[in-house]
Amino acid sequence: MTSNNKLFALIIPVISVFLGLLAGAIIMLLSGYNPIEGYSALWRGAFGDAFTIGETIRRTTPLILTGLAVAFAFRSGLFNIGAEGQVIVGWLAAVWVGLAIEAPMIIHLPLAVLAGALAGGLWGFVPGLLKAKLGVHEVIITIMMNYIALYISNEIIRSVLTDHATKTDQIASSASLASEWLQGLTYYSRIHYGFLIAIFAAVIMWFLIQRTTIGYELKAVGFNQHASKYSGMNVSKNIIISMVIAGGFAGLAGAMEGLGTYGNIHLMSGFTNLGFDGIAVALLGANNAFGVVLAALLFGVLKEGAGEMPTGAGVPTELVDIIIALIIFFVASSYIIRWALLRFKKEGK
Amino acid sequence: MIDLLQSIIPTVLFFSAPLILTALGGVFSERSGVVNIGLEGLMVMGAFVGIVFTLTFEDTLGSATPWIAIVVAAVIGGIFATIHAVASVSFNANQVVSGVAINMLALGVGVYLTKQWYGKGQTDMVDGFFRTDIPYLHKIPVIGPIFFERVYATSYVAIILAVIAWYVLYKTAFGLRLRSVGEHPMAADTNGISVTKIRYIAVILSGVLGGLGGSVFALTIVSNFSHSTIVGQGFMALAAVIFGKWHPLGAMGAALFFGFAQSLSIVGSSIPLLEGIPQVFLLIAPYVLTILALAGVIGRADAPKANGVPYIKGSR
Amino acid sequence: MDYVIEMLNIRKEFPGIVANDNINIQLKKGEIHALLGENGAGKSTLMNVLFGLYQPEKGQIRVKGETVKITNPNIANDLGIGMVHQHFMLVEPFTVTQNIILGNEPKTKTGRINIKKAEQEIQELSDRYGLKVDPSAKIKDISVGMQQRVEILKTLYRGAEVLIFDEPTAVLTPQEITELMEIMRSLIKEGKSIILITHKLKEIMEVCDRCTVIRKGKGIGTVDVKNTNVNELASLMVGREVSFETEKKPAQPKDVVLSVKDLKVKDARKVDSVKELNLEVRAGEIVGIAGIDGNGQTELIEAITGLTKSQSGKIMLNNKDITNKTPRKVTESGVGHIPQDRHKYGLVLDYTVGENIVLQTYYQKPYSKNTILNHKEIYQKAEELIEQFDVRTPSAYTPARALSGGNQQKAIIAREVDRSPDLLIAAQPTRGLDVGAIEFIHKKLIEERDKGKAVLLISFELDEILDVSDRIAVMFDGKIVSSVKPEDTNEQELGLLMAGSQTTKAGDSK
Amino acid sequence: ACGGGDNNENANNNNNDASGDNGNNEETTDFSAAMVTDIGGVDDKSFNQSAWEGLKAWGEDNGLSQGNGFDYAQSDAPEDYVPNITRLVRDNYDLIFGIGFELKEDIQDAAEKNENTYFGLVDDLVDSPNAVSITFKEHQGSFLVGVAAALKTETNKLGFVGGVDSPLINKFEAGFIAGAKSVNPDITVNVQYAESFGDSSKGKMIAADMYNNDIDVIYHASGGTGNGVFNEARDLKNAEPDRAIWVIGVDRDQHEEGEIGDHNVTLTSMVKRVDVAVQDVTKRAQDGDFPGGEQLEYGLEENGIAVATTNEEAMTDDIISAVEEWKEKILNGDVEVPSTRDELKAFEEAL
Ligand SMILES: Nc1ncnc2c1ncn2[C@@H]1O[C@H](COP(=O)(O)OP(=O)(O)OP(=O)(O)O)[C@@H](O)[C@H]1O
Ligand SMILES: Nc1ncnc2c1ncn2[C@@H]1O[C@H](COP(=O)(O)OP(=O)(O)OP(=O)(O)O)[C@@H](O)[C@H]1O
Ligand SMILES: [Mg+2]
Ligand SMILES: [Mg+2]
Repeated sequence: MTSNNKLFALIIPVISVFLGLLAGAIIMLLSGYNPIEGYSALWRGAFGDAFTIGETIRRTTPLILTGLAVAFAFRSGLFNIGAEGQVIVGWLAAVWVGLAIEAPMIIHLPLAVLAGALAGGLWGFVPGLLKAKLGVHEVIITIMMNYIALYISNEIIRSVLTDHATKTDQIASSASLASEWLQGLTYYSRIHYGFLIAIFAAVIMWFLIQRTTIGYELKAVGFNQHASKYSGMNVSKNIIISMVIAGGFAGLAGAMEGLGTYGNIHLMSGFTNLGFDGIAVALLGANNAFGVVLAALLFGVLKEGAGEMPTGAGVPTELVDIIIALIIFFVASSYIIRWALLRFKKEGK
Repeated sequence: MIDLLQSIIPTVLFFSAPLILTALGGVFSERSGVVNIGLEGLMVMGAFVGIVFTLTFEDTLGSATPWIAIVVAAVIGGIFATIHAVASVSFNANQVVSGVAINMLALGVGVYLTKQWYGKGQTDMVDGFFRTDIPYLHKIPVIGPIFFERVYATSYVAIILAVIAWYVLYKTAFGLRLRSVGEHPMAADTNGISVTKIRYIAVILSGVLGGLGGSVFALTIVSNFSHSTIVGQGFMALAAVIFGKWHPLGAMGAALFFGFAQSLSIVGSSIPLLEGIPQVFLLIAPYVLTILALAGVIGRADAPKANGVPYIKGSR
Repeated sequence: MDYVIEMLNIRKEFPGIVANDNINIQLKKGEIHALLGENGAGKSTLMNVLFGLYQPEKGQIRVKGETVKITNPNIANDLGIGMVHQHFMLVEPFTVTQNIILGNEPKTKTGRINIKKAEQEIQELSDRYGLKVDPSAKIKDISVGMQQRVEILKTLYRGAEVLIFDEPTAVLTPQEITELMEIMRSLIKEGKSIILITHKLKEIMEVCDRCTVIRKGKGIGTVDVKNTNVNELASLMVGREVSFETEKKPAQPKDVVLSVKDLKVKDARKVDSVKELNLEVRAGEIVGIAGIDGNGQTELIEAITGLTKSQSGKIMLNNKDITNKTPRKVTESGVGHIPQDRHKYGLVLDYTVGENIVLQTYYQKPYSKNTILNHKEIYQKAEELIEQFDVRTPSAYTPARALSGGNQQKAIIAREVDRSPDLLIAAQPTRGLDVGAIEFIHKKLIEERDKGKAVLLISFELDEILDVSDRIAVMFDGKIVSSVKPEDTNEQELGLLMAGSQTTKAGDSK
Repeated sequence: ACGGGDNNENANNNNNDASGDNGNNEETTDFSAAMVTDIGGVDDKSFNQSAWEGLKAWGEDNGLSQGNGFDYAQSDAPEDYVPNITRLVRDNYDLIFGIGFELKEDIQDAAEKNENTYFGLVDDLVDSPNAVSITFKEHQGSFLVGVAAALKTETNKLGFVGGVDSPLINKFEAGFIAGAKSVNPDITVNVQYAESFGDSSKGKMIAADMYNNDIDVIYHASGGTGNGVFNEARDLKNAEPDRAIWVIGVDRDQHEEGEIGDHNVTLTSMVKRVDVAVQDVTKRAQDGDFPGGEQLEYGLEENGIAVATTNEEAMTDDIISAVEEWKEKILNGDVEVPSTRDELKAFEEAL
């Protein structure tokens, strides 16, 4: 039974992705495009050369973190739709520190990254607190917090960080994650050291959840609050901690954008979608740190590769969104695939 | 004061109507135990269909077009929602993932087809709905001018549907069964109620209402369809569902509250005593107000017990 | 031979186990037929098959001689089969009436539910069978006993001819049990037939005509109740001799461990339910609290263990004040608690047995060192306890959810006893368990006493109270109304004391 | 990584044959140009579209077809800019436009890294010998539509709806207010920003509120948010055809958006001829005199800015002539149109 589960846990996503691509191919055929060309363009767009690989990794980096942000909250039974806003405030804070202070890199960079995490954590704290103390549903608060983050950050960019400009100056190089060396390797892609931070964050989450008493408590609270209370855990505290850590992850994602990809923050006329994609990433990754990394990579590859499909094969990018959506459906429906597999195995015997 | 109301109320009404409709969809779906964050996508579908239909038939069908258009949008929305139903009811998919996929799929399909059919990223403008006076009612002194003069009939369609939804959920056998499925599917099952059937109906209903919401939004506010026609309204509707504690009238109240807050934040800038305030505060006011309302007045809201839990026979 | 129901060679598998391995059971018209077996023997499964919730891999079901396929509860209902489930199938926020009519709602022409009509139909039924219910009350506000009567009404409302009761008495107070027996008899008079699952052999002897025994999924056979006895039934079920009277040496009470003074507690609905209660438990004695459900026992325990705030009064443990301390503080100061509701409080069902074993100690050495868990230690301890308390589970890594209630309970007891607390509170420790498990648990409680621990036992089962306690405190209306020794009292006397000054409130005010 | 070398060749080649044939039509050139849109495709009915039209026009003049000779890459998010630019560089386009100020940094980097490719940035400044900045004097156009509005309004109350409050949009705001006040200093202009270029409902709410406070002309520089403005205006017009309700469009002639029955609420539009600029620059590059390092500012005199007069009955002759007058004043330097809020202050005091 359990060994089966482990096996399935590996096989099923693969099958799902395959089925998704298959469906995508059919759609391409139906709408008169050549799937082979389409997918080879997708491949080129994602892995074609050093540059695209660099960009793919770059695009994956924040998705890992927002994925973790959603997954972590889910582990303690909370639904964090607020990653979007947490990303923005994290981005803002990181850039702010990157601009405001002068310090050697060993201090400046960690400080800026930390600032991002803290800001995100703060943004997670509010819904966490309201949930823990008043039982207000976190979904709705996090949605509201998203908008508040968006407008406040725009205002701060305009009237605090700049004199009414569209974007801030570039952050001090002592706070930058960008790496000449990596960029050199990848024909000036925007790949930056952030991906190490993202991987590290994933390890942290795995460790917290699987190996520490903190994770033990968080999961217990997620599964059964009564039993948690009975066993002497502080349910409210755990809910808040969970949201704060989740927010912290999302804040880091923002810091990646601010300190790595862009090196600044610009007025946003809408959301980044990093947070919303994070929901899909988390759940595709079965809310487990390792799974999240893989799911984020899948997203990064598909989205990065998508760029090549219009120029490379004349396939509109919207079609790629459709394909991604289908893949998600198939992964989500893994139950039926598992069922089919079991069926199949029974026949086999 | 009266004329302040007179300037706010109509705005509230047109802003809230799409949210009310979509939120009602959310209520049906979640009351039956199927989480639906696909509302955004369902609205996109509705907006797309509503606009395309109107564009195609405006000349031939004349002023009836938008009405027919929203009905068609509702139907297509229902059909589109069956994807969510199949995934999350039949395949026991994780309902949140399925919802996310719905959102992506709707946008992809909508924009893709727009490009295929019109060769551009957004459609042309349509006339859509116009404000009218509600017959008889607008003659009522005081109330009349404020509530029934120069309003979109669709706003009242939304409000009436909310009342109907309440009646269905709380007065009819179907409603009782639907809620029982969302609270304790196994109990419903042992009483010979088909959990699957009920959940399908509920999710499809959410598609119908989401389609209505989206098309009403497009035909009363935006007048065309593009990738940025629906941006976050679906999530606001979801917020309204929870704000309203999964109750049709509650959801309506919440949607109206959002509309009121929004419109205040805009009218605010022309209210003398608010003039000094920096715009950012007015911008975030609606969202802060909502949080305060929830923290202060509304408080704890408990979702239907089985919400989000796939029902698999014979497992506890 | 007119059998209303025949289940022949039924086989039902679950991933990993064969829950039913060609079992036969034949129900005569108008009889009460007991179905007896250990926890996890396969009783509920068999009945769920009959009710159409599970599909058997093999076997045949006949109703009045007709072979039928029961693929879902609808068909069962149509065939006149009704089931009162072990875990009630009631929608908590709904009213009694709504729950009963759910699925067969009387309608007005306008499509609206005809509540009036429904309520009077229900009234008729409940008068006819003496099933007292309040049609307009919400399920979450009524006593377990009434909830069960609602379940029965549900089946009758659907015109059931055959009623299945899955462990109906496990959750009832003695008074409610006697009422239930009456109800069953009147049902039989009305020509119904009944299958009764219970672990209480006395009940079988009292009401049943025949008894089918299953062991580990296999049918052992069917016996006529009038020519068998409790011991035979027990050994048939367990497969070995079972001793009933728990032999124990007289207690040597030492100094006071728990002392409760003038305690006042409000219940969830903010009404006083413990009123100026005084109680003492000494080291080396088992104090049994006898009382009808709903007289404040639950609130008393929750107050002692820190799960609810007490309004006033003092709770002292070893002369340390633990009034309104957090559950953790209370646990650390030496209190063990076997909770009444094992699924809600006792276990995190999705955690493994191992993880559940350290539910209160995970943060202490050796299970964790500065917040890092030590799984090796945790699972070592788990295996050790599984061994020592013979918890039947595939492994320490199995989720608690997959264990039988009996074994879930053993896991909890293992955990609480192993911490060797100075005060062990056991609330309904044997509810829903088979005689084997009960015998085992009683032995454990007495062992603890003999180790010089103080034990506080709350139970609605008078014979359990009488067997196990050294001192019985009778609780009525939030107070301890009298304190007696088991040897100088009996069920009748206790019953009267528990009913207070004769004001019989049959537990309907939970 | 990628062949800067053959780029180099290309550049030379086309310089040669450019001197050979003087951009004579129908004969194909092997000079190639492409553009990267900002968010939203080449069909955004706005300057992505306008730019694309310019590029197409150039290509078709030279007998080229999309995909060989000229092409575009669509961006759906800021993070797409770099991959898109790089893709086009790798496909050896000789001239690559970035449409919109959002691409500033990315075009700058690209220009520095590929000095053998020409770059053009629309709406902001880049600094590199192989890159040209193309900006527009939106304030001039806004000034003129401000004039038109001032002459049209009966209430002396005007409205301005901006997308995101930013220097670029402030340019429109300043020019508009200046224009209106130069005609009639008593005119008041209510300025609102939706903080979004895609929030129609907010646009509609703002418009509703403005018209409700008897503002009768609204100038919007807010992309999709403007949909809501037009929607509200059309609805009011539909209810009271005789009431004066006007919208002034932006970027391109938004006449179509204004149609309602046999009326049209679009008074005029501040048209930004990105197509002209793009076509012009491409041509010059093809002819070998790419204005590398320069900062071209397309204004009235370069025909980079225009005022739509599609709505004849609205744009009466005296309005048009007045607009022309002011246009002259701007061209011959009598009027210096403010392009920031500070300049506007100064300008108003000078009035
Ligand atoms: N849904 C299920 N999935 C997997 N295994 C199950 C399921 N239901 C029951 N089982 C297993 O089947 C066996 C029989 O279960 P069953 O419910 O019939 O026991 P029981 O006789 O009712 O026990 P109890 O007296 O505690 O009620 C047990 O080992 C149980 O673990
Ligand atoms: N999904 C499941 N997987 C594995 N075992 C299960 C599952 N559902 C129920 N069981 C087991 O089936 C057996 C019968 O379940 P049942 O409902 O009779 O509970 P129980 O064992 O009687 O415990 P209790 O009486 O305390 O509820 C129990 O062992 C229960 O744990
Ligand atoms: Mg059972
Ligand atoms: Mg049991």
